[in-house]
Amino acid sequence: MKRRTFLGGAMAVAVVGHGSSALAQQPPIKIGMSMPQTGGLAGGGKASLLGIEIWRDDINAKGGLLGRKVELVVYDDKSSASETPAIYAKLVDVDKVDLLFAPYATVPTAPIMPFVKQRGLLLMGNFSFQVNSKVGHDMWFNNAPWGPADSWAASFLDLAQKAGGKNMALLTADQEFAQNLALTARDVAKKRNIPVVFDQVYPPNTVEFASIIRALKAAKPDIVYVASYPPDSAGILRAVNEIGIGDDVKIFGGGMVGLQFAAVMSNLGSLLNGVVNYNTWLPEKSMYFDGTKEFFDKYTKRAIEAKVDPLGYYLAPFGYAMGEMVAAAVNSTKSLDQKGIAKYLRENEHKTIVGPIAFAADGERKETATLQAQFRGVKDKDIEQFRSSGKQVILFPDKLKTGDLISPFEAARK
Amino acid sequence: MTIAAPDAPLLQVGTLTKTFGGFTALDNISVDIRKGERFGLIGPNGSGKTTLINCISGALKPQAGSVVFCGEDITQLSPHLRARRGIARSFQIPRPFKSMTVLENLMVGLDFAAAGSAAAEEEIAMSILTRMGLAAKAMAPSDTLSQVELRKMELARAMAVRPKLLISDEAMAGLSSSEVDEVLDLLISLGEEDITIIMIEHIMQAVMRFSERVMCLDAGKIIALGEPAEVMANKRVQEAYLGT
Amino acid sequence: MFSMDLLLGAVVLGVLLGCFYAAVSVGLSVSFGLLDVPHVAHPAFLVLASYGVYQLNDSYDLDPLLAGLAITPLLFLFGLLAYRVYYETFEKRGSDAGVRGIAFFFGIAFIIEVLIILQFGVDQRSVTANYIGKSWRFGEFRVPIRQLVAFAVALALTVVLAVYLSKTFMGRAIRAVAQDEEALRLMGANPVRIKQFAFGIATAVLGIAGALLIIVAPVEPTLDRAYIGRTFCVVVMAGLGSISGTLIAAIILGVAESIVLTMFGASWAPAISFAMLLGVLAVRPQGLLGR
Amino acid sequence: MNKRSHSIAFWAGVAVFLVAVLSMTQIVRNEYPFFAGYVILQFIALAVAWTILGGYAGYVNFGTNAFFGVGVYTAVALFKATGAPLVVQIAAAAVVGMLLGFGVGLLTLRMRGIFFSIATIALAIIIETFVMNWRFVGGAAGIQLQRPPVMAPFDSYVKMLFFVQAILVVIAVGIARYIQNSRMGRGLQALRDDELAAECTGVPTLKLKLVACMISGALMSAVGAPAAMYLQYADPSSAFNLTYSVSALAMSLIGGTAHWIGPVLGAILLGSTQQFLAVTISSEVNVLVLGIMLVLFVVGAPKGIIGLLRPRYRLRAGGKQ
Repeated sequence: MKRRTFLGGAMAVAVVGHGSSALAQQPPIKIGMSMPQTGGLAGGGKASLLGIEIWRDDINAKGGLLGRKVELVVYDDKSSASETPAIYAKLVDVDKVDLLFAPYATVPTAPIMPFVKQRGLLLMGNFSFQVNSKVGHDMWFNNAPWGPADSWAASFLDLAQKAGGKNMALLTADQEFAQNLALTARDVAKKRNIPVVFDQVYPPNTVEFASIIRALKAAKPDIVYVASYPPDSAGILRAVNEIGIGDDVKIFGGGMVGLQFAAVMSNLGSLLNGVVNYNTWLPEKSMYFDGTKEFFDKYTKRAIEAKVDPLGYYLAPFGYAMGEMVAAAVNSTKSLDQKGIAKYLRENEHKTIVGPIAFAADGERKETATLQAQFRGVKDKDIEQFRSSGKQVILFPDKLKTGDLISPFEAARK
Repeated sequence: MTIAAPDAPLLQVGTLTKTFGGFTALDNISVDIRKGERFGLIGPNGSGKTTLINCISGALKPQAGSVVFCGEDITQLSPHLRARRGIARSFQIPRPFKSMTVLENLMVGLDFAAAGSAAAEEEIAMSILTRMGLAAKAMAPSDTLSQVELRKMELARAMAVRPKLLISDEAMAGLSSSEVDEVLDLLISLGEEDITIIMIEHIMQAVMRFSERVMCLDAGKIIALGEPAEVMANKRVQEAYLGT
Repeated sequence: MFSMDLLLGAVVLGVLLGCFYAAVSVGLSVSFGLLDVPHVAHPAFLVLASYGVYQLNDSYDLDPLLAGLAITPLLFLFGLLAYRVYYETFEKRGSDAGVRGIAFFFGIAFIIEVLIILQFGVDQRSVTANYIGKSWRFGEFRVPIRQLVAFAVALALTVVLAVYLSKTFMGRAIRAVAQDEEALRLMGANPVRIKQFAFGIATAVLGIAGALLIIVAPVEPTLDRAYIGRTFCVVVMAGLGSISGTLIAAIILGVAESIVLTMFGASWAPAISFAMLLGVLAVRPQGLLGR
Repeated sequence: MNKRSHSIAFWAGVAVFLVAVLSMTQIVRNEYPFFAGYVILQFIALAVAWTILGGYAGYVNFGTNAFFGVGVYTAVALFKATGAPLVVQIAAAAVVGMLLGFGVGLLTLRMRGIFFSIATIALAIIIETFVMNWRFVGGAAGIQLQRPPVMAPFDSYVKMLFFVQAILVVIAVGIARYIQNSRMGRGLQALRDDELAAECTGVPTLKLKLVACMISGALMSAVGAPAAMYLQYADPSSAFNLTYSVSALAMSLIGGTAHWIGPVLGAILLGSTQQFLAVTISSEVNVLVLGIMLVLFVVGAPKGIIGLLRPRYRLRAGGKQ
């Protein structure tokens, strides 16, 4: 790999050689990534990309990085794993980008992990789940707040056990992310001796959940852990509302993807009440850090034009934070040397608009910052209500907590 | 394959019955056809003529009865196996292989039913075409042919199977009277080469001129079988066919 | 985990679901089953209709079913146009209509998908109506009202279409054209006009079907891909062109899916329904009520 | 003699192609052309394989994704269980694909073409469901794979895969060409034009269709097998992506189905257009382009690119019924 050292050398020369601050005179710093803009992950991908673009505009307004303008090179990966290897090869070998961001989600990211490891490249992860656990790349840093693999299920089951939950029902989508969640949930339940009385995996494109919910109800669980995807999340909540889930249930939710998106939330409206679900950022007072509010002011304006999620809580600020971390690393190492950046990222705690971030050895967060929050007092057909605090009360983690769990589930729904 | 006795019939149709749903298209048909015979098959529309030859060529499987060809029971064989044994046919509405040239149409039969060396096959195909008066059209795409050319090509393609038995299903329908004579002459000349021919036809003069024997079907039953003049004189035939 | 009560519930919910499947398939039963058009864009038309319903419901607060009815004439015209294009480019020219027709409709389906994305974005959409989200109780047993609505409307739609095809003059002409185009031509009728009209009808019923689709669950632009298999499965299992067969096949599919979802491993549900289709194709290729 | 000189030209072309591919892997340092080229070669092989049944015989296989995915997962399962080398993975995938083709063909090829098409849709869904429930290969969660070390003379695995895929293209094209020029090709063409007439002219239609289906299936699965090592990851929704079905069909029809060169041209055109668009426009417009190209070609150029190039076909397409 002679060419790599050559490339590195060229970059070092470019960086050291000129201290001039005139943006236009130096070639821009290129950050490359693929992003799902069509297919199943497109909704999330577009919102995430907007967050990253806002960061780019902010940093360029402040004079760029190392006095150079920041430019994004973005390609559509169609939400598919089979597109990303060629895209990242092009980014690295043809576009010669200086830094790499990962696409949103696990599936498109998985095939490029071995590639970046082999090439010794830094990759900033974007909401994938445990994608580095088998690859073990030491220059990978995930922007998502997941933390250790089992913390997700653990936090939900903590809340459940405190509320008196004794046995668990598990309803999961037969898709990658949900199945990973289900695996850890089964493990944690086993460790804590919580019997799993119902464990169903439903296929993608299931139209009607009434039958499944009836079966679940018949198992009389008091903890219901659901790991679902956007179209199904809505179907499940509707069926729960119609069929009922029983008075025994202390806590319902956990890993439902989709309840973070404005369109889904406003569709479901009051059906959301009582559900305890994971989230990444919420407009609660504990969640505002330096620059958070300014970010959302900009996002809200630009989201309309870009036809993306009008709220943008779930992904967009983390895309911005990813940029912030890289900027901090580049500025303090005064170089684009990827090893140096990785070292800096691993050894420091980073201030971002989503709070301080510190990484463990595997590139995931040292401790989880995945929120578990309960929907309360949600009305039908109103997106704007979700901008005010109190609609999703944070129950976990303790540092960010803004309220206590209302249990049982049926009581919380009123 | 058993070798039939010299004077045994080439084709023996025995008590053949074919129904579609509740409708009986062929009702207990039995007939023997001699080797080298020119056999006319007549009957009004819907009388079961085409069904009968579909059962003989294998396009349809009868509910009951048997078809014996050269002493071999072929009732359960698929059409291509019958073609290889020497049964060839043309279709009421021509069914050329549209994406092929005329020559290629013939090559299909030569390739599959009467395999030989490639070079020889082409010669054979050309000689058949010459005979049918289609040599000039050998390289023409088959979907550019006129109606009479199509009819001739169907017969040529059937000949390429090197048949012992040739079934012609209304090969003269829609042709002008001079064209009818042209095709009829072809058929008669084929008959002189020891090829047994069953001809379905509506044009009576053609049937009379061509056939050694004529069979008349009506509503799935044989109502007359014998010398052409004899059958034409039959009262039931006149009633059913020439019709009141 | 087996219980009679659960099984019974699964059957009831399955019948309701099955009627919904019938409603989304019945148009295809006409266009593909009777007219022999390889209409793989049928589900894309369906999703398009759902977005039409969404638009009316969102901007004018129109009840989704009324909205579905309101866009029916528009869809009818769209169907006439679509068939005319298909006829001029494929059927009239004859050969190879099957293979290229499929590709043509695939192309149309993609174009529709993208147009929906450009207009509405990639987020899922749903409608509001006072019967969505509530349920009827029969003792312990609860049935979602939207399912009952879908059931009733779907049943009505199927019955009306079946009656139309068997009792009215035009309906009989449509059936006749499916069986023997030549005979119809001899009778002085123009088979192309009749087929075009029939295709219009097949597209028009998508107004109601699209309304049901978005009533039962939220829609997103690429949802049509999930319905290609289901709708063709129903139509083939039914026996091509049989409307009553469509209803029966759809109910069988719905009940099978519902029972598998309730009683066995839910993740096997799609395999079960499509294995049933393969089974039908193997033993009774003309379909359950095939002609 | 003419035929022989054609053959010589063909095999000379193949040799030049393979030498070019091999020397490219030795000379070109930049890896991107190999990543992108692999994808294009994969689609060429897939489209040619599809054409053997879909083009020559006119039986539309919607289940290209089923065969492709079966190839991927045969490779994954074999690699995980025994660490078998790539060649063995590909061979095993071909065998499994062939058996699958035999099964589905036997079940539905007696019926009209559209039933076969629908059966292949069903097949794709059934197999995908099966893989999703098969924990050994990761189930729905997918599986990450570690490539074994690369073999000489290649200095990177992707270059080797590029070469392997080029060989698969040659095999697919070689088989397609052989069939086209053989008795079998003529028989398939006859049955595509008129199945009953073909039968009555002595063509064993069912047997030919079955053989075509098996060959086509074996090739598709073989083409899928290296994808596991290319991605170093497999998940059911990517492996059984409907895109493979639609692309194979679209490429074949856009290129023209009467000659093996058709799908090759179609795949090169559509595949490189897609690769190009993926890194230029890069949005839903990609899908729109595929849709519009498909519609334009089937409407405006019924015989595909080769129809536009060869007047004989153009003349006939416009001809009377």
